[in-house]
Amino acid sequence: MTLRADLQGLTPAPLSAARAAAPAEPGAPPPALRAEGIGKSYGAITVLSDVTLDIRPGEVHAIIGENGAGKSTLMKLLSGHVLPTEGRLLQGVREVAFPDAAAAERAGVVLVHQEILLAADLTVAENLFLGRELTRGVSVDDRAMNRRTAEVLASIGAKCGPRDRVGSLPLAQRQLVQIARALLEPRRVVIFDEPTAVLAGDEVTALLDVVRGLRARGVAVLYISHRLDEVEALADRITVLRDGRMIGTWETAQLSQRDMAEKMVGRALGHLYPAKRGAASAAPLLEIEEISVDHGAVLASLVVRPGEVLGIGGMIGSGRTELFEGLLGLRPAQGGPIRFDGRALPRRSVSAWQAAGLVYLTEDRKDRGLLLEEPLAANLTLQALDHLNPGPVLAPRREAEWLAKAIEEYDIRVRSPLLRAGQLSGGNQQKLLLAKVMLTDPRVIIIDEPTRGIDIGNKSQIYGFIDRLVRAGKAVVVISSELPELVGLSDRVLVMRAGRLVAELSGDEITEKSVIYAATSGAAARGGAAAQARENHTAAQAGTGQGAV
Amino acid sequence: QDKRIIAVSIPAATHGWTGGVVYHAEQAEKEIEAAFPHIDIVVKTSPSATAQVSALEDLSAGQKLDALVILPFTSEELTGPVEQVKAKGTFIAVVDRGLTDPAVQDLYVAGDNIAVGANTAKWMAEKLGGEGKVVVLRGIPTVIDDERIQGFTEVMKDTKVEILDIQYANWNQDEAFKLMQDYLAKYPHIDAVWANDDDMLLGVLEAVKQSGRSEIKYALGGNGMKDVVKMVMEENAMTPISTPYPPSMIKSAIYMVAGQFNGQAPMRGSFKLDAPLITPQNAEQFWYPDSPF
Amino acid sequence: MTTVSDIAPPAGGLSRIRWMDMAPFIALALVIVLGALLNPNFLSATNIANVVTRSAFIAIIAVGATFVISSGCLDLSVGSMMAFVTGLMILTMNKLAPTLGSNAIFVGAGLGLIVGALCGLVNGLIVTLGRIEPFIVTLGTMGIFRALITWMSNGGSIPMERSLREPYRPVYFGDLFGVPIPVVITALVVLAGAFILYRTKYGRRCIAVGSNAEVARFSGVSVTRIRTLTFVIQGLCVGIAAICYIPRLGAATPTTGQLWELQVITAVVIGGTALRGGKARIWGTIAGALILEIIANLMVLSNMVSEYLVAAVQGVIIILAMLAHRFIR
Amino acid sequence: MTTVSDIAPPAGGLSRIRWMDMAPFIALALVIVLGALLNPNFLSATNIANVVTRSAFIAIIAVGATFVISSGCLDLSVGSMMAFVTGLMILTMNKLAPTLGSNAIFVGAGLGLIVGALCGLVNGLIVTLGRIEPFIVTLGTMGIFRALITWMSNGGSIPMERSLREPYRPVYFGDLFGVPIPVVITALVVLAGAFILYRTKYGRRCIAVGSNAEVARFSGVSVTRIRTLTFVIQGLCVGIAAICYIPRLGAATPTTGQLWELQVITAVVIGGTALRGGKARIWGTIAGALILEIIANLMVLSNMVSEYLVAAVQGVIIILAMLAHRFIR
Ligand SMILES: Nc1ncnc2c1ncn2[C@@H]1O[C@H](COP(=O)(O)OP(=O)(O)OP(=O)(O)O)[C@@H](O)[C@H]1O
Ligand SMILES: Nc1ncnc2c1ncn2[C@@H]1O[C@H](COP(=O)(O)OP(=O)(O)OP(=O)(O)O)[C@@H](O)[C@H]1O
Ligand SMILES: [Mg+2]
Ligand SMILES: [Mg+2]
Repeated sequence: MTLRADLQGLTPAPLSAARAAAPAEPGAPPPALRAEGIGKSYGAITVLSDVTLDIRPGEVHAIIGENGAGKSTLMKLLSGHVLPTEGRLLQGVREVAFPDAAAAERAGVVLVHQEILLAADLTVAENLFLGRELTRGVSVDDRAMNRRTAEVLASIGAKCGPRDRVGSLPLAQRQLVQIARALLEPRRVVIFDEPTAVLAGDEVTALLDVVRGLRARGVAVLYISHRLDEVEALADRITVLRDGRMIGTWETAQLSQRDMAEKMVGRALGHLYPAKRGAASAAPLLEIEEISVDHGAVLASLVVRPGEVLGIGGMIGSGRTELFEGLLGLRPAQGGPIRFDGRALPRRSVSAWQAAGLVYLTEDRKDRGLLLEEPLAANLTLQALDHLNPGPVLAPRREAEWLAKAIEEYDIRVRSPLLRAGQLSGGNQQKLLLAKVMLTDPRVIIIDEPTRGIDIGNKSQIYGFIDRLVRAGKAVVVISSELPELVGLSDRVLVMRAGRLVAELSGDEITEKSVIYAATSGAAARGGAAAQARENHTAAQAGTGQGAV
Repeated sequence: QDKRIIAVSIPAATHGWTGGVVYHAEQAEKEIEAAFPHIDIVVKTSPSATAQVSALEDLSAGQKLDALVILPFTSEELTGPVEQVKAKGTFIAVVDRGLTDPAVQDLYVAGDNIAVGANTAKWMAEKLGGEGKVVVLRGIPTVIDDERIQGFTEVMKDTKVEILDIQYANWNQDEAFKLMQDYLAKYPHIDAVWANDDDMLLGVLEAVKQSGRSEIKYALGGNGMKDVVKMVMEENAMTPISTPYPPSMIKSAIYMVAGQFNGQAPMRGSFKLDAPLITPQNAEQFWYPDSPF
Repeated sequence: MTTVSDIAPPAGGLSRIRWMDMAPFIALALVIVLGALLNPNFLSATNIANVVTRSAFIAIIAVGATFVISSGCLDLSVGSMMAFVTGLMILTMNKLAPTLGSNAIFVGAGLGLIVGALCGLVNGLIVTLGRIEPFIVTLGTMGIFRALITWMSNGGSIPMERSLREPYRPVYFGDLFGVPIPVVITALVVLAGAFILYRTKYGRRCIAVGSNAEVARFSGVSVTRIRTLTFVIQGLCVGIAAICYIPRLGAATPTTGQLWELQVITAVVIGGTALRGGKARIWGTIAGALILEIIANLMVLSNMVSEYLVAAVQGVIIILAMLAHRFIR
Repeated sequence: MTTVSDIAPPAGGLSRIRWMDMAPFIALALVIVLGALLNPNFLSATNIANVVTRSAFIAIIAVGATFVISSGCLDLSVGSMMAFVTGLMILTMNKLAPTLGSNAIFVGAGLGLIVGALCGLVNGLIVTLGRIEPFIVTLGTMGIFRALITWMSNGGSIPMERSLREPYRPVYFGDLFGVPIPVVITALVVLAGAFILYRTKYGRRCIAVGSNAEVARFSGVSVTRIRTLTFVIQGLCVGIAAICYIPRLGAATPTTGQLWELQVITAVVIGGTALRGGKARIWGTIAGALILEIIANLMVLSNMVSEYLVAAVQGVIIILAMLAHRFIR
């Protein structure tokens, strides 16, 4: 209580406190959706309680809070995906109950999930129209559905086609398909749960435009994001959640980004990025000479040195993920040689790499990172089983200790250590994933989108963590679509475009502008000449590279 | 090029007795083809009535069959299809189970499953002095099984022998073993056991042996499996008789049919194999140590 | 240095998918070529007609199974259900024959469809409302149907009245413009199945449910209803197969349709439908049914192996056919 | 205005899981109570000993199946494999008996384990390297093994030498401190299985692979190796079951182990292991095997139903037992 009072003393009082009982103040338009004292408990675990919130037509209402604060849970309560255990919902003055998501959608309330929820075997159009197929007579009207899908996709800047199978799309495109699904029909309330976490660049811009367009049409938008700049640029009002409780609602103009962050975490924050270490000159730990990945990176050579953070930049779909998955043996790749610590690797496989001291942390935590149905401890130790247990036998008691240690070290917010991984909030899953690969005690860590879905406070912790690793003589490769992160963190940056490494930047060359320039226009910044030459050399043999830019 | 083709269509070897049928059919094929190069015997097994009908179609589709020897899965289901084969001028020999339209079969080597049940029952009733308690194990729900049970129960009806229980054990040693264990647990007093097939009898004997129960006077089977014939020869107290239902009847039929392509007049008509009891006295005649059955 | 060849084929997702979709038909072609090589009679008109006609039963039931499987379930009870439906139909027709004459056949056929659909409904409801693994539910009902036919036939057989045989015969043995009736019926069933599966909302939702039931649920698709209906469709298909089956054998026995469930599932999977659901290849299913029937036919036509080993050779050919899928890909 | 039904059971994640884990044991208890009510002989020492002893085969094989299923595969070939292994063992022992005397049994047993493991390896490699649905692969090998035993036995039976029967007999009929040997062996197998599954890295990886093969792959787990090994374990379990099985009747026939695969899978699923993988309940599996054997026992001990309907009642009880799971939850 005192803490909250303190914080409220620092900044203007909230428009509505958590306990606000009266409906919206007179004169304001009636809310499109109103939650009164809503909350959710799973058995003895209360994850959200007593939240009172209006969402008005024609406003963008941002919800911010730390990982595990209960944002996604609140959104699921509002959209019928989860049933509340306390409180009630009103549309206008009418009390409503959404027994399931379909009922909420019929009432004009739709949620774009934080995690991808699509039928992988169906096409994009089939997913969009699932449950509301267009028909001509008894027959489905694929032509009309494809046409309409193409329109919606174009309107949000998605590059996939209506006939693509969703399972074959990269993560970002799948996220756009989810968004398209929500926008297919006119809605009264559209809820976005971290829509931009897997997007970057143009796609983010396009999405923000879409959100503004919705607002202009009088739609009420709820918007969750850990990117506070987005929130500031987009939101009309901001509600802050912390530890399953509502801290308050403010007009955006009342809060700076720093205010937002501090309200989220309940304490003052220091610098986001640690000081840089400067280019490393030690003998390389990892040397790759020209590998090509099927349908992905065409040819790439790179070195990674101990004591540096190597950033990999590029547009989404430029093949960064493919390159490193190919390197790890997770997808077919040719070429080499590849040397680690001066020695050639006998076999390209995750376990061989791991034994040598290199690990890769996937960008797709739901389908490739964590066993959502399994307990936290089993997830934590899965990758490091050989490292942690010398014999074939497990040590259950020590597993509990490792978990406790990881929970503490990585600040994983769990209300019970006995939960399954799928029951963690998105950001906490990401932290668990990080803890999981770090348990193998690697010397080179390749992190694909390290802070996807991570709140600002934890971001700073993770950056600090990366810094400590590197200062301890390890090497970290960061693949990131978040430019500020790439620029703020990296000692050296390689930029990929259309499956090729096109530029190498270091020191002061590393700016958002230069990265974007290299990623889009192809004219390399200084130091990228060699890569450029290589590109010209190979372009003829390799044909046109894959991947859209 | 006038090789004479004799097609033999029999059930697949899914349990002991049918296994014996396949064995004897293949023996006949070898022997006859070796002796008479101008005769070609084609043995085809089928796992079900449907498959047997298909096999008949396949055998007669591309070639003219001079003769067909068939052990039909069931009478009703095979009558029509065999009739069609006959329509193309094929000599039809039916083994074991007659077709519903007897006019179709030129030669019929009939087993008598009812007699297998009835003869066993008569012997058993007599030895038990016309009264007692027996349990029965039956096979897979098929006509053979049904007829044997029918023969047995009909005879027992007229005696004071009480049939405590009849359950399926699928002509399977294991299941018979388990079923007998359960019978023993369920009935404190059993005078005799009848398994309608010798395969099952072996399971029964093992269970009785394990239980150590001494009141069981007889455990009988049927079919004349070689292990059981051996027991009869050795005057086993519990199994002093068996009832032959020799799978070699298929071999006899094939030989009878082959004769007509070898200068003899075709053999027509019905030949009924009776089911005389195999006793220690005559067991020698039923002893085929080389048969797998 | 690098294997350029591996980059070269700009094989987009599309052409790869197409090839995979062709796999069952290529396997079918291979089996046919094998047949022609092994025995010249294989390609004779009669033999081909025989094989295609008799594959009708498995094919028809497998069309239903394609629905069930693509929606993420499994039905092991089809073989027993077939026997049960057949038995009931024959009993009914026999009872009605004295009064209705050959019209009894129509009543019997109608009853077959209704009973089939009801049996399917029972399976479906237990699976969906009871939320039990379909494998276990249909294993249970498989035992139940099998026991019922055994009971109805007193462990023997249920033959059809002689008087009905002639009028009913053409349904299996007759033809329409030279095409055997069962083939015509199969074609109609497949066309209807393909239409429902690929061109209607229901079919779309079936596949969605199989692909991701949770997504389907929050999209407003009633998973319970969709899945239950697939079982009803399966039951209907069993009823249709029973209608074609009776004139062929003229009787129902406790062994009728035994192990058909395995053949049906094999046909569906060979056809390219995934057992985990979410993918339906109804034309492939037909190819699968034909492949199985042709392999059985070849076993009869060729004299290569001991009769004891026929099942082994069939097993090997099926595995090889599936391996061929992989290499074709 | 919340739907209270969803709140009512204040069963936290934890206690709910515990209850569900208990379900097979509760079902087992119910079946035992039912048995005691139906027939007082049911609880007699002999009957209980009989039932428990003979459930050993299914239980042992089902332990292996728990591995295979929890890693996301399925093995339909176990019954036939059992027959094949048994046949080979007996042939070997018979051949060696004249020279080795009763030591031939040890050689035969060793051979059984090796052959079982090899059969499993073949299944596993075709499934993993060939990337074919396990359902189809093991259906194929099921046919192959069954054909091989039929061929080896010429369709008849392969009896064990008389001279070996007596020395070998105790392995089924003997006991250790009053506990039948097969029960002791089952207990050892289950303990070993539970240890491997719950206490070793391999077991952990098995479940990870079944839960999400892609995640496992990204975590450096060789999905191919893990899955192949589950099939080898399954094969070993079949070998162990064969060792206990032979002394019971002393013969292998083409019907040995018929339809055991279905019983095994049913036992595993009743035990609470999910067919889609990622969840293994090895103790539940044992409860499942016992439940099946007790139901069969009750069918004989009670006089309620016609012999024709036994399978139906069994089906109904199994479905009811699974429904009970749901309500217990
Ligand atoms: N089924 C469940 N059982 C128990 N706890 C749960 C369950 N589902 C979610 N939780 C808990 O609820 C809390 C809130 O989760 P939620 O997903 O709403 O957080 P969030 O604010 O969206 O966080 P993030 O920014 O990381 O996405 C978490 O601590 C999570 O562990
Ligand atoms: N619209 C699309 N349709 C199909 N495939 C695509 C599409 N866009 C990209 N891809 C595939 O994705 C590959 C690159 O995606 P990838 O996710 O690896 O890029 P990335 O640079 O790692 O971006 P991200 O930040 O999303 O990880 C391309 O080579 C291409 O094969
Ligand atoms: Mg969230
Ligand atoms: Mg990526």
